[in-house]
Amino acid sequence: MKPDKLTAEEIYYLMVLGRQFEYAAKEHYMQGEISGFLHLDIGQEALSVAAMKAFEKGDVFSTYREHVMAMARGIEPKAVMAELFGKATGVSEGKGGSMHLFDPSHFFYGGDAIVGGHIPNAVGCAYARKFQGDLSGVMVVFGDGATNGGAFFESLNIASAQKLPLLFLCENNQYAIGTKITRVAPFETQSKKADPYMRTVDVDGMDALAVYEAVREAQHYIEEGHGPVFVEAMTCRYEGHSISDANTYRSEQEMTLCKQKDPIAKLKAQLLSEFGTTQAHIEALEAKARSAVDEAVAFASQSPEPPLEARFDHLFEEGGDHAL
Amino acid sequence: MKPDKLTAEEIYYLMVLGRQFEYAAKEHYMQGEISGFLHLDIGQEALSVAAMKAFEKGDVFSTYREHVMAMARGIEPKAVMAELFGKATGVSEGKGGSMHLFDPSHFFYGGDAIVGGHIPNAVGCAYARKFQGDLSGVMVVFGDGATNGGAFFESLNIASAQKLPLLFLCENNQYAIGTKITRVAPFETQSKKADPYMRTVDVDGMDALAVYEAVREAQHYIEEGHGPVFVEAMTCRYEGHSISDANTYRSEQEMTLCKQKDPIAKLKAQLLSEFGTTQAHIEALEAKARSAVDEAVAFASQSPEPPLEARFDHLFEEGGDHAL
Amino acid sequence: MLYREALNKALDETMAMDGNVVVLGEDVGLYGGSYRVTEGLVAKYGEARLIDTPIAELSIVGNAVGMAIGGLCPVAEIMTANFALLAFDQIINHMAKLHYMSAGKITLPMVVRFPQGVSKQLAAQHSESYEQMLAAVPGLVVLAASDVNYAYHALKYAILRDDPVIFIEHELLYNKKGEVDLNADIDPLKARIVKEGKDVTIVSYLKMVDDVMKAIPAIEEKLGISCEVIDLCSLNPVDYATLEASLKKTGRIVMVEEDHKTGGYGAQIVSWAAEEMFYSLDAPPLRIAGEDIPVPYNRQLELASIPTPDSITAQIVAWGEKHGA
Amino acid sequence: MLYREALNKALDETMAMDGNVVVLGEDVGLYGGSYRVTEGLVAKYGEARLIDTPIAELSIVGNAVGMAIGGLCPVAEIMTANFALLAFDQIINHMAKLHYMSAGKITLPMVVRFPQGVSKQLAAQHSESYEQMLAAVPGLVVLAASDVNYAYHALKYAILRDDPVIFIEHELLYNKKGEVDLNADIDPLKARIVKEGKDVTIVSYLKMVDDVMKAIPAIEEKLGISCEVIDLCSLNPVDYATLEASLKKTGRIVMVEEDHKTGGYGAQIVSWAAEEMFYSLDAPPLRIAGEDIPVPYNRQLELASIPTPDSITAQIVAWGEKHGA
Ligand SMILES: Cc1ncc(C[n+]2csc(CCOP(=O)(O)OP(=O)(O)O)c2C)c(N)n1
Ligand SMILES: Cc1ncc(C[n+]2csc(CCOP(=O)(O)OP(=O)(O)O)c2C)c(N)n1
Ligand SMILES: [Mg+2]
Ligand SMILES: [Mg+2]
Repeated sequence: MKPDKLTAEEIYYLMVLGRQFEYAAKEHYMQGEISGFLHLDIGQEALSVAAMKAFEKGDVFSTYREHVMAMARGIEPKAVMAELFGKATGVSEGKGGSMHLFDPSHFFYGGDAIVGGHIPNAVGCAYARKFQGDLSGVMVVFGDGATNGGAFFESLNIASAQKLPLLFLCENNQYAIGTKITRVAPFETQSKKADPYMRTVDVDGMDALAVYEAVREAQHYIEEGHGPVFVEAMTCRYEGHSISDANTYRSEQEMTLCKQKDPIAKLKAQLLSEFGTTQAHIEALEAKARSAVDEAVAFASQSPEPPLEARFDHLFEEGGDHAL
Repeated sequence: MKPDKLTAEEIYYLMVLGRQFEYAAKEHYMQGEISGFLHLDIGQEALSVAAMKAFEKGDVFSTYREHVMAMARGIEPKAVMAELFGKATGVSEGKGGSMHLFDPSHFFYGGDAIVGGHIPNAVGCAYARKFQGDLSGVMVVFGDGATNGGAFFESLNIASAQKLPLLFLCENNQYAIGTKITRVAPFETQSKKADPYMRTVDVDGMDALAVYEAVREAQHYIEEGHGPVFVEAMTCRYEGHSISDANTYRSEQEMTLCKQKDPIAKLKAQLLSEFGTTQAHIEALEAKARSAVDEAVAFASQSPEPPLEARFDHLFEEGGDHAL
Repeated sequence: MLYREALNKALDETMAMDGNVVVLGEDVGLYGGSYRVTEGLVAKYGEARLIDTPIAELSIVGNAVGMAIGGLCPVAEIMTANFALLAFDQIINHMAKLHYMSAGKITLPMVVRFPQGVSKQLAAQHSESYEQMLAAVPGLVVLAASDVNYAYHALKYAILRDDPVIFIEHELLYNKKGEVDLNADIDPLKARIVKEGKDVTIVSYLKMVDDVMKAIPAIEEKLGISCEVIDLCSLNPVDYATLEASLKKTGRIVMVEEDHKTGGYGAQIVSWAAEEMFYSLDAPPLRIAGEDIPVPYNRQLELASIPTPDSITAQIVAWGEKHGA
Repeated sequence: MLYREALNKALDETMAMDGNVVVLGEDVGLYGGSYRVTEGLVAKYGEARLIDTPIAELSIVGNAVGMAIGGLCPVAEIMTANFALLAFDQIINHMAKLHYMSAGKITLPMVVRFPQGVSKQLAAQHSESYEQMLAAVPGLVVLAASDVNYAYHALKYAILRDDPVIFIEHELLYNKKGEVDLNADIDPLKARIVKEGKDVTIVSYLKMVDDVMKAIPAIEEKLGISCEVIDLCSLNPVDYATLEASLKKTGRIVMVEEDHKTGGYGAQIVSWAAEEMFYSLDAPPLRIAGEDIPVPYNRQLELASIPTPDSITAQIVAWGEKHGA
C-alpha cells in the first residue's frame, strides 16, 4: 500500500526535518554543546522515516542511530535536541544522551548502544503483545553489522518458533564502522540469514515510498498472524560512522555514487510528479522543518542542566514497600 | 567412501566398547564411585564412533556427552574411567571429570559443559589450521539443543565468511534434556539453519556406515578447500539426559521405536552380510570390549586419589619468567 | 515444606494473583524445572505462562527485559549460575540500566533466578557463584535465599517489586526442610539474626549459613565465647544497620562465603567494617572463603577448596586464639 | 611516545618476533583500531594476522581460545569493556578454566585487551569498568596499564606469557605522553611506587593514578604530610609485598578507583589491609570510588559520579583531619 498524499508529504517533512536536525547536531557538537558519541542518520532518512510512519500502530526498538526515528515516531525535536545537549528537558532528562532516547508514550523503547542488544528485548515485547492478543506488531531496527551477532540469530529462531508478531528491519548501509559487511559475512544481503526462518523482503532503502509499502505490507502480514517478517533495506550513510570517524575507508567514487541516490531528492521528485504536490508546498514544508530545528536548538540551549542531585534519581522505581 | 572391513570391525568394536563402558559407568555411579553429572551416550554410538574414525586426521571438539568419542579417538578406556572416578590417573587427573576429557596428543580438546561453548573454540582452531596451511579440518560435535544458541550461529557465519576447514556435526537426538527440539525451534532438521552458509548433509545417525561415509566425504570436501560443511545425524539416546533424569517425557512407544533402530545390531548385521565378518570374530570383538571395560574399571578403582595439594597445580602454566 | 516447594509456592501464588506474571527458562514448563521449582505450574497456568525456552541464556534474560517493557512481569530461570555469564550483557547493560537511562520512563518488574555454588562434583563450569559480580552492579537488587521461609517471602517480594531483582538460590538447598510462616512480617531487604551472641559477629548468606551454624557448637566450646550469626539475605542493598549494631556489641567480625576469596563478595563487607567500624573493631576481621582455584571435580579436592563446618571451626578457633576473642 | 603508540610498538615487536602472534577484533585491521592501537600493523603483517572480525564478542574471545589451542598466540581486542560482557562465558568458563580442567594439557597463551572507564559522556553502556569482576576469576592474570612505559613492557609480557591475560586500558589514556625505556627492568606483576612518602599510602591503578598525582600537592599542603602513591599495575596477582612494606611505614591506606564503590575492586585491597595489616593501621582505611549509579550522560552529573583530583583532595583532607593523619 502506497502512502496517501498527506502521508507522503509528512514523510517528506520528517525526512527534511531529520536531515536538518542532524546537521544542526553536528554543528553544535563541533561547538562543544553536544558530546559523547553522535551517530548521524544523514542519507538514511527514507528508511528511518518511512518505516516509522508505515508502522504507526506498533512498538519500536532501535539503535544508537535513532534521532530521526525518534522524531518520526512523534517525539518532539526539542526533547531530542535537549537530550543531546544533556539537559533536564531532554527526553531522558540528560541521563541517556544521543544513544538512549526512550518514550513509551510514543511506543519507542530506545536507543540502545549495544549492537544487537535490543533485538532480544523486541522479541520479548512481541511475546508480550501476542500474549495480550495484540498483533499490531513490534518493529526492531538494526544495522547490517548487528546481523553477525548471537543476539540477532537467537532472535530469528525464537521469533520463528513462536510465530511472534515481529518485524525485523535491517538497515544495510554495508558498513559496521569501517568494516564492509562482505568482509565478515558471506553475503551482501543479510536477509539470506533469515530465509530459513521467515518471509524476507528486500527493498530499496533510498526510496521512501518503497520502504513505506514494504513495511505496511509486512505489518499487514504480521497482523494476520503469520508470524515474523524480515525486511532489508539497502541504504547508505553520508557521514562517518560517528562524528569522530573520518570516513577514510570509502572512496570518493563510492561516496558520489551513494549520494546520487539521495532519498530526499527522490521523494521530492515523486511528490511533484506523482502526488501533485506543488513546489510552493514543498518549500513550505522545508521551511517548517528548518524552523522546527531552530526552535529545537534554541530550546535545548536555553534549557537548564539537571541539578546535580538528579543523578541519584531513577535508580529504582520503588523501595518495595508496596509489595506483599 | 565406505570403511574397509578392518575399519568397520574396529568401529564395531569401539561401539560395543562404548556401550559396555557406559553401562559400567552407570553401575559405578549407582555404587557411588562416580559422581556429578553423567551423560550416557547409549544409542548414539554409531555417530560417536564412526564420525571419529572417519575423521582421524583432524582435530575434534566435543560436548559433555563424550566418553565414547574420547575412546574412539584413541584415549585409553582406563584413563577415561579413572577420570570418571576422579582419580589421579584420569585423563584430566581428576580435575575435570566426565564432562571434561582432554587429550591434545589425540587431537581431542574436550569435553565442554557449556552447551555450544566449544563451537567458537573449534572455529578458532580451524582458523589456526588454515593459517598453518593444514586443511585436514576440525570437527565440532554438538547436540540439537546447541543449535539455538548465539555461539552456534556466530560460528556458522564466521566459518562461512572465512571459508574455514570446519565440520559441524550435529547429533540430533531431538531433545535438550526434556525439551523437544520442535517446541523451541521451527524445524525438525537443524541443518536448515546452516543452509544459507554452507553445504549441508543429512545422514541416518543410527547407521554407522552411513555416518562414516558422510563424514569422510565432508572431510574430503574440506581438504579441497571448499570451506565448512554441516552434517546432521538423526539419532536417539536410550537413557535419560543425564543419570539423574528419569526420562519421563518420552512415551514407551517412542522409546521402543527408537531402540528398534539399534546401531550396534545394525552394524553387526552389516558386518555379517556385507563384510563377511564371521560370527566368531564378532564374538571375539565383543569379548575384547568387555574385558577392556573390566580392565578400565579395575584400573580406575585401584588408582590413587590425587593428593590434596594437587588442587593448586595447573592454575597457571608459568610465572612469566621466560617472557621478554 | 522443602525450599524448592517454598519457591514453587511463591511462584504459584503470584501467578494466581497477577495474570501478568510469566515464567521462562529451559525446561521450566513441561519438565517442571531441572530442580523441580516450577513443578506442576504448567498444568495450572498453561504453556503461554510457563515458557520453555531454547538454550539461549542471552535471549532468556533479553526477552524477559522486553516482556517487562511490554507489560508482563517475567521471572526468568537460568539453570545454573555459570550459564548466566552468557546473559551478562542483558543483565548488566540492559536489565540494570534501562530504568536509569530512560529517566524512569521504562520500568522493569522482573526477576532472574538461578542456583549457584558448589554442589557435588559438577566441576568448574557448573560450580561457581556470581554474587560478587552482580551485587556490585548499580540498578540491581540482589537477594540470596538461605532458608525456606525467606525463600518464599523474598521471592514473592522480588516478583511483585517493580525493579529488576537477581534472586540467588543454592543447588544444595533445594531439598532443605523448613516452615513457611505465612503471617511472618518479613522485610526481604533486612538481614536476619540467625543466632544472637555477644563476642563475635559471623556474617554469611546462602548455604554457608547452615555450615556456620553447624560449626557454632564447636567454636563456642573451644573458644568459650558466644557468636552472633547474621544471614545477610539481601546482598544489595546491604542492611548495614544490623551489622553495625552487632559489631558495636561484639567488636569482632568473621565473614564466611563459599566463593573464591580474592575479590569475593565478602571483601565489600569486611572493607565496610574496616572503614566505618574501625574504632569498634577489637581484632582483625577474618574472611573464610573458597580457595582461588577453579572448582576441581574430585570430591576430596572439591571439599578442600571450599569452607566446611570443620574448616570454619578450625579457622575461627585459630583466629580467636591468636587475637584473643 | 603516546600510550597507544607504546601498545602498538609492543604488538609490532612481538608480531615481528613470533609469527604465531595474531590480533583479532572489530576494525583492528584495515581501519587500524578504533583507538588506533593497531594502526599500520595490517600493512606489515597482512590480513591473516590482523583479523577484522564481525561484531560478535563471544566469538572474538571464543575464537581466540581455539586459536591458542591450535598453536597461535592470539591478542583479542574488545572495543569497549561493556561489550566484553557478551564474552564473559568464554572468558570465565573457557579461557580461565581450560588449562586447569585439563590438568595442564591445554595451554592458552592469549591476551584479551580492552579500554574501559568513564571517558566523556559516552553514557552508561559505554563507561564501565570490570576489573572488579575479572580480577576475581582464578586462572586469569589481570594487568592494568596506567602509563606509557608499563603499557609497552606489560603488553609484551602478556603476549609472551603462556597464560591467559586480561589487559586493561583506559579510554582517556590513549593519548597520554611518556617515554618507553627499552632497557627498563620491569616486572609487570610488581606494583610501582609512583611517589615515595611516609604518612599515607594511596593505592590506585589505571587513570586514577594520574588523578591522584594531580591531587597530591594540595593534599600534602593542606594536611602537612607526605603521601606514598602506589600503582598496583597487576590487579591479579597483587603485589602485596609492596603494599605491606608501604603500610608498615605509613600506617594509613587510601584506595582510589573509578569504578562504583560497592563491591568495587578496592574492597579486596582494603579488606586485605584490615585482615593482614590490622595492627599496623593507625586510622580507618578510606575508599574513594565512583558512585553506585549507572554513569549518566550529562557532563556535570558524569563528573560528579566519579573521583576527580578535586574530590580526591577533598575526601582525603577530610579523612586526614578527622583521623589525624
Ligand atoms: C556489542 C557491541 N560491539 C561493538 C560495538 C561498537 N560499535 C558501535 S556501532 C558499531 C557498528 C555497527 O554497525 P551496523 O550494525 O551495521 O550499524 P550502523 O552503525 O551501520 O548503523 C560498532 C562495532 C557496540 N556498540 N556494541
Ligand atoms: C549454556 C548452557 N545452558 C544450559 C545448560 C544445561 N544443559 C546441559 S545439557 C542441556 C541440553 C543440551 O541438549 P543438546 O544440545 O540437544 O545435547 P544432548 O544433551 O541432547 O546431547 C542443557 C540445557 C548448559 N550446560 N549450558
Ligand atoms: Mg551498518
Ligand atoms: Mg539433544
